[in-house]
Amino acid sequence: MFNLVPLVIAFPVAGVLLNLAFGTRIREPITGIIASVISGLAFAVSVLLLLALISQPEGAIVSLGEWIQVGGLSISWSFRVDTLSVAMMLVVTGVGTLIHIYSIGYMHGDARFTRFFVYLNLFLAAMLLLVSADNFLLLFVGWEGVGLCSYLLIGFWFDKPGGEGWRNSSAARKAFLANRVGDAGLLLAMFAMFWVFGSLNFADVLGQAEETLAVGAPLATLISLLLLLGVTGKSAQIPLFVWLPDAMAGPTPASALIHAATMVTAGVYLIARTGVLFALSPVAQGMVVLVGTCTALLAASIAVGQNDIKRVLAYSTISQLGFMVAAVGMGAYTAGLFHLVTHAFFKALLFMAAGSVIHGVAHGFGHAGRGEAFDPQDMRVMGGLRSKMPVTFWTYIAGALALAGLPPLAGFFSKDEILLVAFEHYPLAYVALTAAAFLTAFYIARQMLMVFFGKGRTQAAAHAVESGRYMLIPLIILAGLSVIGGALNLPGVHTLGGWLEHTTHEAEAGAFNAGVAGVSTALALLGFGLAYMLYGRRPVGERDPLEGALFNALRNKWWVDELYDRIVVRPYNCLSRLAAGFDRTVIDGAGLRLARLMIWLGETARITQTGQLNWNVAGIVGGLLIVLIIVVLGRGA
Amino acid sequence: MTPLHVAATGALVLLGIGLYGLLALRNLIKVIIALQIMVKGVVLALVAAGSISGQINLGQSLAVTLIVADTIVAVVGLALAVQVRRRFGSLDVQELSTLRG
Amino acid sequence: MNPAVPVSLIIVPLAASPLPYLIGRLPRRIFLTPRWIALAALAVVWVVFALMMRDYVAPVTLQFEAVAFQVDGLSLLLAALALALGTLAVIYSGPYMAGQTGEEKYYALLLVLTGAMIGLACAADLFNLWVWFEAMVICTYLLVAFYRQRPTSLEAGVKYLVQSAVGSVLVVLGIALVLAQTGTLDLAAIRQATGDATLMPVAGALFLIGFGVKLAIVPLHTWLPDAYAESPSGISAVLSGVVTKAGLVALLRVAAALAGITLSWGVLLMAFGTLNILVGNLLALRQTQIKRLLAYSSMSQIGYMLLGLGIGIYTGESSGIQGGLFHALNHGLMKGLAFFAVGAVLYALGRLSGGEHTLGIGDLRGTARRYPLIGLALTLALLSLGGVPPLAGFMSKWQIFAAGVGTGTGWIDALVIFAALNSVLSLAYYLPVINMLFQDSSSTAGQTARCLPVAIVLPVVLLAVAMLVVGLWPGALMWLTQPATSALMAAFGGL
Amino acid sequence: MLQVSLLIAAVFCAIQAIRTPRLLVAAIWLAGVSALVAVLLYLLGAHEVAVIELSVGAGLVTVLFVFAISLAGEETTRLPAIIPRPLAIGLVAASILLLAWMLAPTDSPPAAADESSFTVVVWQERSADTLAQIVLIFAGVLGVLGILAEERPVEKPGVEAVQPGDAPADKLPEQVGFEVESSLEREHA
Repeated sequence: MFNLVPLVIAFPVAGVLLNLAFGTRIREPITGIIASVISGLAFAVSVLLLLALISQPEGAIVSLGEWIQVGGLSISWSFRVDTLSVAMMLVVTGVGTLIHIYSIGYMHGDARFTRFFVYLNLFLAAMLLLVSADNFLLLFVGWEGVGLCSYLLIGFWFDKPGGEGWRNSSAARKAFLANRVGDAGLLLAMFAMFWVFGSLNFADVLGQAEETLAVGAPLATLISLLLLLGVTGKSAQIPLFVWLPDAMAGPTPASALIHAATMVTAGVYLIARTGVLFALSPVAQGMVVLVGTCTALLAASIAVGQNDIKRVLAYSTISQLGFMVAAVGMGAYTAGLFHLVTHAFFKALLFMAAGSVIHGVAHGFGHAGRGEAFDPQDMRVMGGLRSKMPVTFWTYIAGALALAGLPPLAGFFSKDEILLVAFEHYPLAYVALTAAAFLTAFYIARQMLMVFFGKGRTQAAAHAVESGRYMLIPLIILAGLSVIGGALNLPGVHTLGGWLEHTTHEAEAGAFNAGVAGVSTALALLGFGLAYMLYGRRPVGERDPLEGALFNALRNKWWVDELYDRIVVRPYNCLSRLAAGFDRTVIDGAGLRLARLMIWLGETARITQTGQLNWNVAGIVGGLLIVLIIVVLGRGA
Repeated sequence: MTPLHVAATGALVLLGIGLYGLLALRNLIKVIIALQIMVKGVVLALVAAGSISGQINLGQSLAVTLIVADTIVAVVGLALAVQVRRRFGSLDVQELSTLRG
Repeated sequence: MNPAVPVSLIIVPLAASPLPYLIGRLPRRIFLTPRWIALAALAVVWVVFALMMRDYVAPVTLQFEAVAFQVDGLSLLLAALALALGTLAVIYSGPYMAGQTGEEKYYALLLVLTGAMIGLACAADLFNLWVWFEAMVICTYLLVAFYRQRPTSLEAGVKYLVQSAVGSVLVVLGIALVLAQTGTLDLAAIRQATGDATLMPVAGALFLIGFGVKLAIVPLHTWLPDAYAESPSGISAVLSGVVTKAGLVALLRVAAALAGITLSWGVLLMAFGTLNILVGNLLALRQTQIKRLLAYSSMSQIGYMLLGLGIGIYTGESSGIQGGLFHALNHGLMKGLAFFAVGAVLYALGRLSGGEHTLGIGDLRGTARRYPLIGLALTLALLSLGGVPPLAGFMSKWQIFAAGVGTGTGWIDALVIFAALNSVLSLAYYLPVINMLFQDSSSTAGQTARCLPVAIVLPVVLLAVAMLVVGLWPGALMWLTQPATSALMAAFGGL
Repeated sequence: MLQVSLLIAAVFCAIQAIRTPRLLVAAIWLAGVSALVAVLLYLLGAHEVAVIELSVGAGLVTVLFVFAISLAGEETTRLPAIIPRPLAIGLVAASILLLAWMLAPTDSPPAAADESSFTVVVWQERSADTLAQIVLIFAGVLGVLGILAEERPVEKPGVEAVQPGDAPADKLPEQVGFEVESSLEREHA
């Protein structure tokens, strides 16, 4: 049964090839249906693996043969089936399939309909390779593959008119560059691991780690921190998170699949997978918790000030990823992965519902006759959509309440577990995360009120229509999952915890604490109430009720991008330039200081290429002289 | 000074003069002349080496091959020089520095 | 093995080389064109090569009077590369060079070049090695300056000729020193002879500089960008893909012969390799002409080969050597592919007969739209050169880095990290090109574009597929790298 | 002693060949170097190679130089060197002196008598070199023919692609250079 695991990857690859080969000949919905069926098949295989694992929970390693065999390095095409990887596979293929179906409706009429599904299938293949790999190199291939797909999908509408296409492709570049900084960290971590352990197989590295390295060994810290750098890139954590909000330039299903449900959680998966290494380094663990907590709080506060429906969700995603990263940093792998799963449900739901809203409003705009410049993603043009788009509204409510963490929805249980662990071990983190939870409730309530309640503020909103069934059916399914998803790991039962125990080495899980749960629920309700007072009781005009210095700060994302500029401008030293090399100018490709230095060096080097025959020969004579001097010195030694 | 010492010294001195010529001369044909001077030095060196190792005929054989090969190089070089003169109107290597950077 | 097989491997292309020339000089109206003759000759060579691979078990030494030839893994590797790129270049040049004056000389010289490189690969006599080397270099003089009516071509040819000639003179001086010291020219015998410790290192230095000119090690590299950018694209591919490797093989042969008694080659190769990586990358960073950019990128790729070989020789471990040789093969594939693909764009634009160097990166705008296959192939080649997994270039670089980290020596680790960072840096000049390829609006390529003939597309597709296969299954080239590694290990044996 | 004076004469000729501004004169000084080297070779016992050096080096090559100079045109102006003279002299002198210094300690043993015959060595023992030489000559001849070939009148119009920067051969050289540069600039822009 375990031998089926290569099929999980083979199916999406086959889908890519099928649609590449025949995509130009067959008509629009067919390619989408092929891709969705393929994704469903991968899900079916994952379910089979799940069934097999129930009877044999220790899992297996399936090897297809040697890949690279040279010197001390031996890498094989081998896949790991264990509770952790299968849990990830189920999420990726399950949510993925729903998003595929949704996309058939969403991408209807797009000139590159088939290409979109090719990218989606390619992404599935890469993501499944990432989670099922049994060695770091294979994982890295998947890691790069999802990055590439993300790049392609963010810039999918690179040809939109009026400068928007340019913005889309520069957002794609920004994401690509930020990810490569993170990838460099992962790559260096792999070198370090190979250097220390002489292998890149999970079994060798993770199995030997405790024997080879002592707790607190500098090497363990180095490797863990390099891994963390990789995580901050892929999972959009401080300091590399700036790419994710811009990534919303891509089509909404891609945002839901890649930038909310699956790819961005790869970092969480990586930490959970290499938990042994992090456990050896208290410093690195502390850093992970710090990064996760700060990201959670910072991003939640920024989300409060955004007016773009997708950007709110993007910052919300960053914030929720911060929760997960903080959780796995504390060693609470079950809590982190539990939140990963529930978040995949409700955030994919929210994104797709938001897509439905955008679709409906854009449609309404078409009906209302063209006016001046109009942004169908701006929440200020919406309002009163509750009656226009009832299904979208109700599913949205389910997702929003789950995100806010109201019992008994999925988000309540998973977030509560994280808060509980923090409460017991990291009091400061607990306070920060609870504050973030409060802000979460506030901004999602603000969004709901601005979008669905009150009266339509524009003609477009007034004429909005409900989306078609391809889009609504996945929404309903995901809404159901968001409501009942908490059942996966109910307090006292711990189904998921018992399941993952076979793979991860869990920190002691505390009992359900009514106090912690009560406080967070109360705060969530408080957030809702506050939002209702500010946005619910009177029509939202041009001016936001929160207008003021603080709100200005939030709207400008705490000037993070500007802050990066400042830090970089100060020529403290090369190190600070390297560390802060992600300022927006850098990432927009214009002026990384390092790049400037390189360009300057490049120009300088070009001077040496005089094109002068005499100088060229002088180079030869100079080279001869240098080597002769080396010989003379070598003889003396 | 034995004849061999003379030959070895001659080889190095001719090599040096040729190299200097390559660095200092700007006329393409004179550059090729400088190359030829270097070759003369190396011919001397080869024969001297054969002589030292007691195989003067081996040295001669190599020297003949060297002379032929470098005559060919000189001829190709001269042909290039003639074309350069036709296309650039000059033999100055300074003119031949449009490709740079 | 039947001695006739390796002999005919060298003799067939050389003996057949006058045929294209003579046929081409005949008055027209003849069915056989020079190109088909050359292809037929190469087909025969392929058969001979296949026969040889079938029978090859262990290195064979053949003695022709005083001059020895040796067929070992390293010879096979270079011969395979020379044959593969030579054949593809002949196929490719059909439409590319059509109607050029001197076409018949072009094909004749390509045949001679292939034969001379196979001869060089098999030479086991120091002086004979040099003669083949010189024959190879003389073939390329005309090929580089083929567009003799273009001043820039001539300029590139002149620089190439003078610098090559200086290098070759230094090599002969080194040969004279070795002869004086050991009294023999046989590479194996030189290894046996324990010589004076002063003369041999000097000879080694002269060889390093002499062959280093062809290998384009810094600071002897100055001819390279001009020659690669100015020659016809098929020749650029052969020059960059094989001729540099021939220089590398020649250097490795003599270095192995002097291994026991001279300077530490490993450290020297590593040092020059690192220098090449850096300088090549820096020079490539600000290039606006695509062929020149590729030329500089060759310099940095040569650096990786030298680094890998240096690590292997320094530590006496096979993994570094294998990585370096693997990278040499991969570079042949990748750079051949890149030059062929760029040439295809040139063909489409009608910028032939010397317009080669005028192709700016901006001219590639939107190429992938009009020619998806060419665009994809060039993208693959560039990504592979930049070391993006899972492409071929990543695999060999990975082997080199892994070998370096495996030594556990601090300063080698530092070199490896430096090289790895440079690999990331190199993307800074590859990615803009790729970006340009996939731009929406198209440059003149889109407007004046003509259809690409099969003969131009075929080599591109073949190389792209080969590169993908190697990337996904690096073991695919093991049959070449493994014997070559053991041959080199045996040659450097005493370390 | 004879050898020393011959060597000094050869070096003098070489320096003159480098120094003289006139190409023809330089070629003749080169012939002088060649002849003197031939005599030195003869005195070393290399009779055959001396003859070949005299006929090829002093004879054939000189003829070729004269031929090339008559085609390319004599040039008499002394062009100032591009590389600063002290740097050039320093580089070369340092390299050559280092070489000499490292080679100096070698005691040359008395030349042993060589029993072999030149013809046997060339035509039998090193026949592989001789064969390779034929290849080399063939390649060289093709090269010279190729480089010097005159443009064939275009037989089929349209076969040869025309490109903007391609200047007709009869244009003034300055203009050619200018055109190339300006087309490069266009690319940069």
